[in-house]
Amino acid sequence: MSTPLLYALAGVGLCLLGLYGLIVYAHLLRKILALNIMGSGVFLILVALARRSGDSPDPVPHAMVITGIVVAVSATALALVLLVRFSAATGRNQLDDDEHSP
Amino acid sequence: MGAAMTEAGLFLLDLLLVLTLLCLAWWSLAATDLFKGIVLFIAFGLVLALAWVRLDAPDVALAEAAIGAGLTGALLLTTLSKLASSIDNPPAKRSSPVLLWVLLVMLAAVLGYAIMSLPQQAQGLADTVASQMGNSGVEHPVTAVLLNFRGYDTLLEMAVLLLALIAAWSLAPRAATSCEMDEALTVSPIVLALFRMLIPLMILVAAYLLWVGAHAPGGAFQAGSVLAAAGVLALLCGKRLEGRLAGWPLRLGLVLGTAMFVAVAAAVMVGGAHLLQYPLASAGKLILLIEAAATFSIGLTLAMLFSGQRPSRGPAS
Amino acid sequence: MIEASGTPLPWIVWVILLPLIGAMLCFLWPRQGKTLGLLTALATLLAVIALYFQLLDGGVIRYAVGGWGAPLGIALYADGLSMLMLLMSALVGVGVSLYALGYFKHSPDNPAGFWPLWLLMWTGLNGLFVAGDIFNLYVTLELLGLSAVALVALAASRDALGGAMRYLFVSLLGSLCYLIGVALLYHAYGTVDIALLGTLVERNPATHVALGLMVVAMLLKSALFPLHFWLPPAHASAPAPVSALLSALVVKASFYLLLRLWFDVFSTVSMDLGMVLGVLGAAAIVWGSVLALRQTRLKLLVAYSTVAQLGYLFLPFALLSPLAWQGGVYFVLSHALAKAAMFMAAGNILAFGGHDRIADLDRVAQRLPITMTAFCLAGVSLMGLPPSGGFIAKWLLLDAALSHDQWGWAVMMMIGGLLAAAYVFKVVGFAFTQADAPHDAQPVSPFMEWSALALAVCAILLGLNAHYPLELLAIGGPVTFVSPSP
Amino acid sequence: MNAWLPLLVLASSLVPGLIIFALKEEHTRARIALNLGGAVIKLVLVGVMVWGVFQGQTYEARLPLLPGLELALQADALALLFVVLSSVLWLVTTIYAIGYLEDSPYRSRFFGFFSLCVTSTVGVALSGNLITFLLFYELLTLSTYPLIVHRATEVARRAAKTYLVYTLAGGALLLVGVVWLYTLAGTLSFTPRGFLSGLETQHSTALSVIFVLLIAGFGVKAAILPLHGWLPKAMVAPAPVSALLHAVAVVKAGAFGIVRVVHDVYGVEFADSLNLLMPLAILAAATILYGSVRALYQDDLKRRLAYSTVSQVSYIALGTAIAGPVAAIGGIVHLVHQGLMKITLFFCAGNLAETLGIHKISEMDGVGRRMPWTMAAFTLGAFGMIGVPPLAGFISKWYLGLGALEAGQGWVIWVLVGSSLLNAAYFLPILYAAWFKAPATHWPHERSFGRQETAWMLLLPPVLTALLSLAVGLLANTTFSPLQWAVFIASLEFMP
Repeated sequence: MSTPLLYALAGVGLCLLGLYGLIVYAHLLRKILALNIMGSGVFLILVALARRSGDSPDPVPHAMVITGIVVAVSATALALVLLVRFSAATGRNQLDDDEHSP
Repeated sequence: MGAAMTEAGLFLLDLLLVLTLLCLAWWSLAATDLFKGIVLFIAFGLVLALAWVRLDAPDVALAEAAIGAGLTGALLLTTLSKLASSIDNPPAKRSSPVLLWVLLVMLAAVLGYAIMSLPQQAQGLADTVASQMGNSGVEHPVTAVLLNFRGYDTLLEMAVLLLALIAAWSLAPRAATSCEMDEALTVSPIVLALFRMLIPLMILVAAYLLWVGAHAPGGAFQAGSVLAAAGVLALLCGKRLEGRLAGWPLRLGLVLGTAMFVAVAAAVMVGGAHLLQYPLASAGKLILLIEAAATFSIGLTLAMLFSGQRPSRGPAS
Repeated sequence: MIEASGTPLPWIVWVILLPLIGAMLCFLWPRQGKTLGLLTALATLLAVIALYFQLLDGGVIRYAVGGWGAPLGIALYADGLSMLMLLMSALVGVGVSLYALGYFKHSPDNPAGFWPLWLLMWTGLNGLFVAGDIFNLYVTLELLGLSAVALVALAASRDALGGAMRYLFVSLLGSLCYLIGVALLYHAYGTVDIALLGTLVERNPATHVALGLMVVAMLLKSALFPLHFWLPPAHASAPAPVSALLSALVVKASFYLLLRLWFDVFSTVSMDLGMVLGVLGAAAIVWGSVLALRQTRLKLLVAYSTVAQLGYLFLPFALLSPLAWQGGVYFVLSHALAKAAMFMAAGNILAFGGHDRIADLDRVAQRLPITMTAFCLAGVSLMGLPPSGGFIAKWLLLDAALSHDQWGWAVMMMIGGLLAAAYVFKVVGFAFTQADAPHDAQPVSPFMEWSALALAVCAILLGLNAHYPLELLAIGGPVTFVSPSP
Repeated sequence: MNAWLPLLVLASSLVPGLIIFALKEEHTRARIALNLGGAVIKLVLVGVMVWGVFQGQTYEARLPLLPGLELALQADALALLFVVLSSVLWLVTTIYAIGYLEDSPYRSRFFGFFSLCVTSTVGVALSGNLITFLLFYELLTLSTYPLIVHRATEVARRAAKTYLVYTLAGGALLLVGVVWLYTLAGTLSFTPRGFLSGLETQHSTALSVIFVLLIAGFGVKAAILPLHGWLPKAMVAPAPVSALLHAVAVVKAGAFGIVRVVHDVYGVEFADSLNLLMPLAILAAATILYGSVRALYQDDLKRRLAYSTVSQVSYIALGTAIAGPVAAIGGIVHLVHQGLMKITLFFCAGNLAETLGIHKISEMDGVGRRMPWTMAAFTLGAFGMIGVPPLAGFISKWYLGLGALEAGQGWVIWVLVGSSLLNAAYFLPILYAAWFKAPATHWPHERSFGRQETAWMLLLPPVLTALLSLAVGLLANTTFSPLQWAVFIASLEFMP
């Protein structure tokens, strides 16, 4: 198995781990962690496959991932602020589960 | 023979790295203690940075280490300290139904299959980028893509960062009475002294990263996040913005990056060129100008996001 | 097709830059937020109109940012469909901006963040509508999603914060799914330009998986049944102008993106998925309407009505004829105007009586006649009664269904229309009667009343001049959008 | 000019209506001026249009709606008949409503929707194709709703809800039918003798189903069995609304729609060849008898009149469904005759309620002495309904009977006879009680109007319409009578 493929598959693994965590864990901070891990997985797929181009890797996915990392930190920051507010307003760290069912 | 040995060794290293990544991610999510989970997440970020290095993506590695692991970790930790109750052990889980597992396994299979089916060799845009490097104004391909070829993405991404800050401010409790953070993180005086010494050094590093970005890994985001780290340390040392700076001067600093980007992007259109179509002669300088402003704003924005509250307008007390 | 280089004022750029600049100005001078925000809204409207004339003159616009052109650089692209979306956003945007002038004067919601966040959202919307590059679309999606979440949270109530949180997770999950699709497409074809991808895409595993992921991502973001669970709490708990924006524009943006991908990227790949989308759409119509009918709170009723109405947008995927696509797009437009007006009217009623319990509306028909007129006119469009945009849309969809003997869809649409009438008139009926306990009433700003009415009237007017939008839609539209001349 | 006139006819009630919405409650005079002014102007414009049509002018206005589809207004003979009826009765009803609603709240809203209602009715009349018809038909539904719910009581809200359930469901069926027809025929323009006979025979099943959809859609408003349930409930509305609903606007729009579909969409001959008319005739006959029987058992005066309407409106459908020219004349002319008679009766019922507080027939003993003019008008209307010559109702029934015989449908005679007997059975006791029984010692809720029996604005309209219903019967053979007009319309359909 080639290196790019190995890392790309690891990226898939991270994505699924993140998805699993997002769905299964109730604590909002864990959900945020899970989304970050999922994001890292996607970035890993993007960059790993860019390694297939021989000597010098394709720089475009690298730039995309840097953009992605900044977007991710922005989203995380927003999520965390929201979480703090939510937690202060409700005294809880998780969403009501009954709200899930319509 | 030797080459094959190295090859095999490297593959083992990769395998190890990948397994570590997956394990760290899993432990981080499943950790009984949330604090532990976050620390493991930071470790995950650092190992991921190693993975980026192995994938010949030093720029991403730098960004990951500084932003992905460093700042995100710091943000997560301060948030944890502010939550109403940080107790969540054992982690409250919803029962994971069979359906979910079926879904995940199917997704894994489908995604894995799709990735394996891609050609083993692919140039992507590497050659196109290489052929246009001479027209980009910089020598480092990633910087060229980020600020020139796909500069428009970066412009919008700066807007996203600004958005996060505006959102955080509009959500922050309006009258922050005291700095809860100070109570939450008590740091020993020796460490504080160390921090104080580190700050100027980090500013220097940021400046270097910014400058080197034109021809080597580095650039505005990496520099900005180092600057932000300096800001975070300053905040931990108890430094606060002076009241007279906390109004519009601070706001100006925060929008400077985006504003400069927009201004340059639009200004080059005066001569009939397209948006962001730098004149070849001054491309390098304009990019550096944008990057300098962006670095400053990124650093300030990330530090402000870390502080989690709007600085008060009144005189610093 | 024209290369919009050399034109002194490439409006396609300004429709993105103007709101962005406005957002920064509003952030710099929060006290002048209203003035700056309103000026920006008007300027953006003018820029969109200017782009419209440019499009009429020269046809489809393709603009290479940075002068590089695909595949290296990013392309902006505007055809009739994007133009309609831009016009729709501009119209609703100006209406909501006027509304917000009155709304934040008395509301407990935090006003300072509104203007910069809303203008950034507008940047994201316009950026999305003219994007010609799937990675650029990812960035605009994030800009849009994050600003929408932040706007919901402005209400700062428990419900709003919870709703915003859930919305944020859904939005990020959707974006990441989409990004995996982008990664697969890029690594399969070496470009992220939509036009290039359209020529390169072929049937292979990567394409199919990318299609699946991207479609699911967009369904999640446009809240198609059964992925709609996040929408009602978020839309109902947000401040009224934000609810209007979310229901009218934000969900439409992801639907638009789905159309773009469907026709411009994946057009050569099997369309078997269409039937599934159509069935889900039909289910959404019934399920959303029934739940809307069961609500006792006005804003939740309107939010569930959005779930139902979004179902109609997916019927064309199963009907597969030019008429159906025209109907679908027309539905997007008329629903945007009508739903914005309806949420604004609901906001007025909430501000007026301090609550939105439907059974206690207590003679608002007499006491807030302008608002109630707006609500009713918007309701007419949602029910699909003539003369309204909703009627034209339904007519086109019915025509498409009946001319191919697709009975089931026609019956679904009829049931949907009747259920819509049921929930609209449930509100209207109680608006006439007197509540058991009379309530104190707060004055409602005329800006709020008249802007709601203006948008509702627009939704009606859309039903009288269907020629113009349909002709515009034909400009550069995919083959399936253009019907053979009658 | 010829394009503008139909639009002006619409505008003459639409514009005053919209202005009235904006008026404050206390601007009574402005509102009255707008109402009456609009009604008079409309009448004048309609007069000009009628004159023009006799001179051979055609009036048409078109507005493109969708590719291949346009909104069209046109003034053909059938349209004019209905337009004249509605504009005359609008003027009369407006006068009545002004008197009736004096000092009651929310008059601006009431008269605004009242004007919209008339605008929609005139729009229905002038529609040149099915989609325009559909548009005004739905508008009519919507603008009537606030009138029914006007009193804002719980009962009113429920009645209005029932009304909507029926009419909107009917509208939905109609929409499906119209769209389907459009996909088959590619046009929707009303054409004498229809535009469908050219279609291939393979579509005949589809066309039959569409016919059922369309008739069901119109039948709801026309209160054809079993779609009549809303009508008696809608009686909670104020009397002028009931009068308008029953005589002109809602019910007539449905009946008019049936005539249009049979004559100008399918064509009598084609519809008959598809075997569609016989079931319709049977349904109409059943409705006639059923409505009359139900009317017998109502003590509430307005409810009895309502069931009477259910019965009488189906004469129009019956006349249309008997495939013959003479019966068609009877059906069409009944459109006008029933309107005049029924509006008289409702005005009178309103007067009784408003002046004496009488709502039930059992309270009407001796009321003829207290309110002679009102009861005289009522008597004329009731005799007309029964079909006593030479009143309007007699003319209709005469032609219906003749037409049935001509078309070889003798059974219709029995229906007519039975219905007339039933009419007599539910009207004559009222008349007897009113004129010959001794009055009660005091009325349920009497208001005094000095020397007059009631306010003149309440009295004038029923007397006027009663005289009109007498006149159209007496003068049935003059050139401008509704009957001659109906003859002309029928000749367009049946003469080659």
